[in-house]
Amino acid sequence: MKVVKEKGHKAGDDQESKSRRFSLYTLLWRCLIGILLIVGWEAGVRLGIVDQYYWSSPTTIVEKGWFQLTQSTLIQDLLFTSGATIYGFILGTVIGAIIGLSFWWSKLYAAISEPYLVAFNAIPKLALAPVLVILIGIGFSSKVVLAFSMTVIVTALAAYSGVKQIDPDMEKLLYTLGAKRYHVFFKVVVPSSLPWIISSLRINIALALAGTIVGEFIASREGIGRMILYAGQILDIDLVWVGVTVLSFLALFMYWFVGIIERWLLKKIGQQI
Amino acid sequence: MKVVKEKGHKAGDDQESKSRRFSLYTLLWRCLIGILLIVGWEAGVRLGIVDQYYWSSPTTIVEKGWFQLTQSTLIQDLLFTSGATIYGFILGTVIGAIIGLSFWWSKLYAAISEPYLVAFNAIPKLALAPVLVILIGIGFSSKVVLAFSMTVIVTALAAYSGVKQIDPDMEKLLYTLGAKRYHVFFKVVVPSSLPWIISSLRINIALALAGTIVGEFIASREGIGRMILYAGQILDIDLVWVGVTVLSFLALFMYWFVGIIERWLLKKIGQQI
Amino acid sequence: MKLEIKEVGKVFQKGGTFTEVLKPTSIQIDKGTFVSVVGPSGCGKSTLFNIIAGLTKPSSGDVLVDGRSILNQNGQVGYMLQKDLLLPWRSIIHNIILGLEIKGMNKKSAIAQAMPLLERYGLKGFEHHFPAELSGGMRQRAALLRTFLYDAEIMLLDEPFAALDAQTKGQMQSWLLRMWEDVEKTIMFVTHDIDEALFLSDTIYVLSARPGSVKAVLSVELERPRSRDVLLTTEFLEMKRTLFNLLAQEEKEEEQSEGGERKGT
Amino acid sequence: MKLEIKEVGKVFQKGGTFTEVLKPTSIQIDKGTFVSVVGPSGCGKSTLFNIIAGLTKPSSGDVLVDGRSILNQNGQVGYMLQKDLLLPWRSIIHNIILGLEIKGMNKKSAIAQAMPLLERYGLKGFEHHFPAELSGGMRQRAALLRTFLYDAEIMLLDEPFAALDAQTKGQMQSWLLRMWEDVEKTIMFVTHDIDEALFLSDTIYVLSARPGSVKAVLSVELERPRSRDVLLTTEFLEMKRTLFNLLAQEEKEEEQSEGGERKGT
Amino acid sequence: SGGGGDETELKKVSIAEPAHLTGYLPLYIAIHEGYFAEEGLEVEMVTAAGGAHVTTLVSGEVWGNIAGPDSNELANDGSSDPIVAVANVVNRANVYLMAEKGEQPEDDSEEALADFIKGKNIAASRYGGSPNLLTRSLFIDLGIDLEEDVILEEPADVTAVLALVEQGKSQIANGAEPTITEGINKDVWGEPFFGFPSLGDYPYSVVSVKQSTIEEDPELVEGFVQAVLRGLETVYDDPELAEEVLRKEFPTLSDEQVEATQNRAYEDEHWSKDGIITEEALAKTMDVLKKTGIYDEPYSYEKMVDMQFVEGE
Ligand SMILES: Nc1ncnc2c1ncn2[C@@H]1O[C@H](COP(=O)(O)OP(=O)(O)OP(=O)(O)O)[C@@H](O)[C@H]1O
Ligand SMILES: Nc1ncnc2c1ncn2[C@@H]1O[C@H](COP(=O)(O)OP(=O)(O)OP(=O)(O)O)[C@@H](O)[C@H]1O
Ligand SMILES: [Mg+2]
Ligand SMILES: [Mg+2]
Repeated sequence: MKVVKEKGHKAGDDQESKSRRFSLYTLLWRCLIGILLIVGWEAGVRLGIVDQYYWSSPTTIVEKGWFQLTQSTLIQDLLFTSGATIYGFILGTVIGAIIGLSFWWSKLYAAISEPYLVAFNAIPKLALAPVLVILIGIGFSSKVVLAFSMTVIVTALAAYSGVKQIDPDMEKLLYTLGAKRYHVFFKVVVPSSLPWIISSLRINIALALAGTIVGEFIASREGIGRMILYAGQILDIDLVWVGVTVLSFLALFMYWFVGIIERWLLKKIGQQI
Repeated sequence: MKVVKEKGHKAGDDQESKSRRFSLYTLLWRCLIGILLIVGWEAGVRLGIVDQYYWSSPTTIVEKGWFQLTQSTLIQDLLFTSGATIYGFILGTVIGAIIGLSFWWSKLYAAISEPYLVAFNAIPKLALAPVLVILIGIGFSSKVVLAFSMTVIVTALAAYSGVKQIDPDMEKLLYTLGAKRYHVFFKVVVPSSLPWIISSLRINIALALAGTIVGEFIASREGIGRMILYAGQILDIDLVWVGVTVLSFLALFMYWFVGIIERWLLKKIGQQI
Repeated sequence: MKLEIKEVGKVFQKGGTFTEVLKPTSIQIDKGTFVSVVGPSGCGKSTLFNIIAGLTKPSSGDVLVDGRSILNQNGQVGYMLQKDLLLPWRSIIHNIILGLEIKGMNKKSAIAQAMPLLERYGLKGFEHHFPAELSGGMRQRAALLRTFLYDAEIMLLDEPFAALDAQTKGQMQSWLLRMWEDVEKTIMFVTHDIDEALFLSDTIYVLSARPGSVKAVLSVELERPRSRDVLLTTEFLEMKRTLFNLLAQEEKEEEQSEGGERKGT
Repeated sequence: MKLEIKEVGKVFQKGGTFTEVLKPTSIQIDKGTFVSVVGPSGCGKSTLFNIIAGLTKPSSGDVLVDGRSILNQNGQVGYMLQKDLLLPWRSIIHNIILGLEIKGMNKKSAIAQAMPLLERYGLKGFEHHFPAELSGGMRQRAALLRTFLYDAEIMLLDEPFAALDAQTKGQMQSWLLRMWEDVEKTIMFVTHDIDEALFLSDTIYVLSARPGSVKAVLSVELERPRSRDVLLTTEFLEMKRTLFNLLAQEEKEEEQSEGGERKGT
Repeated sequence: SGGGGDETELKKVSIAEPAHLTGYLPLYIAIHEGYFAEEGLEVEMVTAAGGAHVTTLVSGEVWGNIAGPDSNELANDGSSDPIVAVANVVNRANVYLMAEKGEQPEDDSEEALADFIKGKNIAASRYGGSPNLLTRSLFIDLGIDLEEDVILEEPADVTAVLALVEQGKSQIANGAEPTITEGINKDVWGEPFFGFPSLGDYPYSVVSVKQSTIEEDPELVEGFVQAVLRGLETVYDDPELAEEVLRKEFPTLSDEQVEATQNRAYEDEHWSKDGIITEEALAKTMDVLKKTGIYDEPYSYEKMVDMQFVEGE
């Protein structure tokens, strides 16, 4: 709830240009560390400190990746996986937020549902493969459903935490202005839970990806998950690394995108709602 | 930061006995819904609405579960899985909280690390099985490490969100009292991030379980994960359900326990720190 | 009788300890009168207002408006809380029109209605700032303006001018009186400022120290409309002395009662 | 010279707009004197205090204590902020001893040292309550007590008594003077209450409307120790009138300057 | 044969495979060479793990699968519409046992084998999978107590097997190509000291459809089986073409891996020559289930296998 405030302060203390410099600086460091990691990895392999067979090496991965990209179905796989992930991510986040916020309406309903949500989330999806196939099939939508089911609960619980932290005096204030419950909901509960919901977005990236990959492990015709599974089957660990790398980049891309959404949303609540 | 406040208000508005009544009521409803679900399930199977083959049935599960319990290694498996899960959960939560809180010390360091954390979390652990075997072995500790690696990032990100929401005026106040940064850290940053950290506990239950199960998939001699994998392989779907049920109960148990920890922690910050 | 507070009392419970904050208290307020409530800090003034506004359940008693109970009903009276409670994610102008928005007015016309008033409250030029960027006084004024725009027949104002500088305070008081005379609102007002209470009110209720109860009722027989010169009249000084003594006495009793309470705790 | 404020000015930037809040301002304060700062709301009083306390970087100027710059250094002065800022997760007593704790005192002896003072501040019996359960005045008093226990040579008090009732306020003022005379502290005090400024201070700085600058310096030549009777002397009334006029003038100018600023925004 | 021409619309069918394996080469050949298309079928392979290759068929998500007849039978228990094997593809138990470099049993006798295995840690691949069950059943035959005499590591991932031995956690591993060659190249283990192909005819991977499909659409099944049979034929008749298809389906396999895989397959005659599943061969499979305690019910060859399309030529 303090986000906007902080932002205001910063702007006020004329750190605006400073913060722009800061973010450039950050970017530089991020890249630098990334490059260092990669160089270290490559060097480690070349010097024989780590086993090339298991660890592959950045150059091998790039080579293999290029081969997959040009000669094989990498792009198609990537589109499939990222499509399902993003779909599931969006669905899970939106519906999770709705569920979490809906808990504000009834404490009883919230208290009853919460443990069921957690228990549901604890079920190992991969282990349920034979049943899940029946339930959600093997197509694109089954991947979406799994990505959704991974993210929805995290978001719901985060939103619910946000709901629990609302300043009751703020609610009181609205009632003094003749507000109905839905007013309080839209004008206080939603904006002041938003930072909590946003805080779940980052983790949801990883979870949505995990959901899609598990879905592809269970049954698939395409996707990075299937590629990894296949690579493992034929002991092509380089290809496994290609898959892992591509997934990491997908995660980083989504991370970057979530950052933009986050800033946009915070600006939005900063404006009015 | 408002948790204690709310609590105070409640106590003040003499709702203490009310809240006790409320929690009893909640428990009742929770059980009722659980029972309804189970009865509905059994009825559905008996009436042939759902396929017994895939969905098993509560009575079959209990029978099979009893068999596993008395004639087989269910208890041993459960101890193995729950041990690794709880271990990993505790480690992941504590270290994750430390990491997340440490981000308060340097914005640059935080901004650099964050995307790497997310990317790291997005890597499908099962795909890297051979590397993980080399890296962390196949024993009990490898399960702990996986459960740890699933939970640590969620907690770190949650704690970091908490850190970002701290009222800068509170920090200012401490500085006026001659505080060093470590004072601000322990007296403001830690207690006001605590609700955020706590909010990640619930989701960590599911993630720690998932980590352990994946660890058991990779290589294991015992554990519920191995039992489920085996059951899926030989299409003993009843046994899969036994495993799923046991895991759900484990999750619910941990959920209940986390609730106790939560209340204890909030009371703790309510007292002093 | 516009507003009737009937034997309203409140006991708070903390752990096993019960604290009586407000003894059963009765107050009657006629339509269009201006009533102030003064009393030592912690004597339950805000609690009483919370009860009238339907935010807190009283332990006993009833609150009637035009003979109809409004107990536990929201939005029946305009209420400016002691805390400013501006929503931190809304700019000042959007905070101010909150009440209008809730009434269903569209944003544009709400803003159009509020904008001309900003100057009067010294908020001109700050409409797009966020609460955290304003000084304490400005925040309080924004909250006051929000309450006024809500435009209820009865208004409860809990120390609205406490954070203002002397000059602005005086202006706001005069302005409040003009506004009130124009529109015939019924106002209940909490203040710690004796001058303020006397200058504004028809009737002043003096509450005793916690647990609060009506210790004295003072009728202020000054002519209306009042100008600030009235503050220098002997009549005014006489009343000021009376009120001051009443409160001083309370203060002493409070100390005793606090001592007594301590033993109980 | 204990505290020297040298040409301290502050410009805030919001988006592309720059707002000058404080013009370069100089103030000199001798050891053991009591200095008040008065001025219209929003003229930068709190901002000035923040700069002295090292919480805000000034746009220009320097702050010296005993000739040594304390710019951007924390903990050099005791500072009671205008917001109470009690930590919501700590009980009142634990909030109060925060400064002592930070100084390294163990909790037990800190509590032992604080306990006897609770009564003086009207907080007795509330030591184990949480801030949210206290009335506004009590919260302010707890914050004040926290500042006093910190026991710095220079103290900045930003409207410490604004939320108190008249009676308590008077008592606290007298008590503050006694305390100050005993221990020879140097105090800077912000208030909107003219009586208060005059009763307490050796020197009063009157700031102009935003952007603030020292508009006048008033020496209060009343004898010390002062009793509350002084408020009724003609000498006092004379000064009160002077101060009032100075502020009234400021108020008008503020309106003009606000108009001007509006065009700029 | 009962297929339609190129002009008519091809019927799309999905076949579930538990993993993308070189053993299914005849099927891939039939796809690549258009044998299915000639029968009016467009076949698509779906990789479905963890038992889902069977349940997808049961639920009707896919039209057929390629799997061990044993795993199908496990799903058939109590089913009104059982899965029926219609042609054999891999007719040898394609699993081998390798030991740490430099170790091997003293001689070929069973006693020596048992002595060699006892006391070792074995990377026995996925718990409940065919290689795992074959290994377990062999050990039981050899009189080795699975609880007392050996430690079984059972990773879900084949690559983990190699890592386990290389790490020194396990001394013996089971596996097939290309794992075997990889291990040899990495100097982790030597040539297999035991091969399950020595069991002889053994329906290791068969193509199956549901009973109802056979009843409702026998021509389609017939066409499918004929194409599979042509695939089997081509594997043996035209090894070069087979290798070409193998490279297309597994583009990242190295030349060495392709060679090793093909050599071992031809040497041990992995693939069925005629698609027939005999009663004796099926009995071996079911015996493994029984010995390992997974399935002890009586089974019926007639219900599990329908050879009419293979034999009807
Ligand atoms: N929720 C609560 N739980 C327990 N005690 C409370 C609660 N709310 C208020 N109190 C207590 O009730 C008493 C009266 O509080 P109230 O805020 O009504 O005082 P007040 O007269 O408005 O004081 P002030 O003039 O300082 O604003 C105080 O002692 C306070 O501690
Ligand atoms: N962080 C900030 N960013 C932008 N403007 C700010 C910031 N902090 C304060 N201001 C502006 O600076 C001006 C002075 O504020 P300050 O709080 O110093 O006033 P003040 O004299 O203490 O007023 P009051 O008497 O009402 O407390 C105000 O106009 C305020 O809006
Ligand atoms: Mg109050
Ligand atoms: Mg101020």
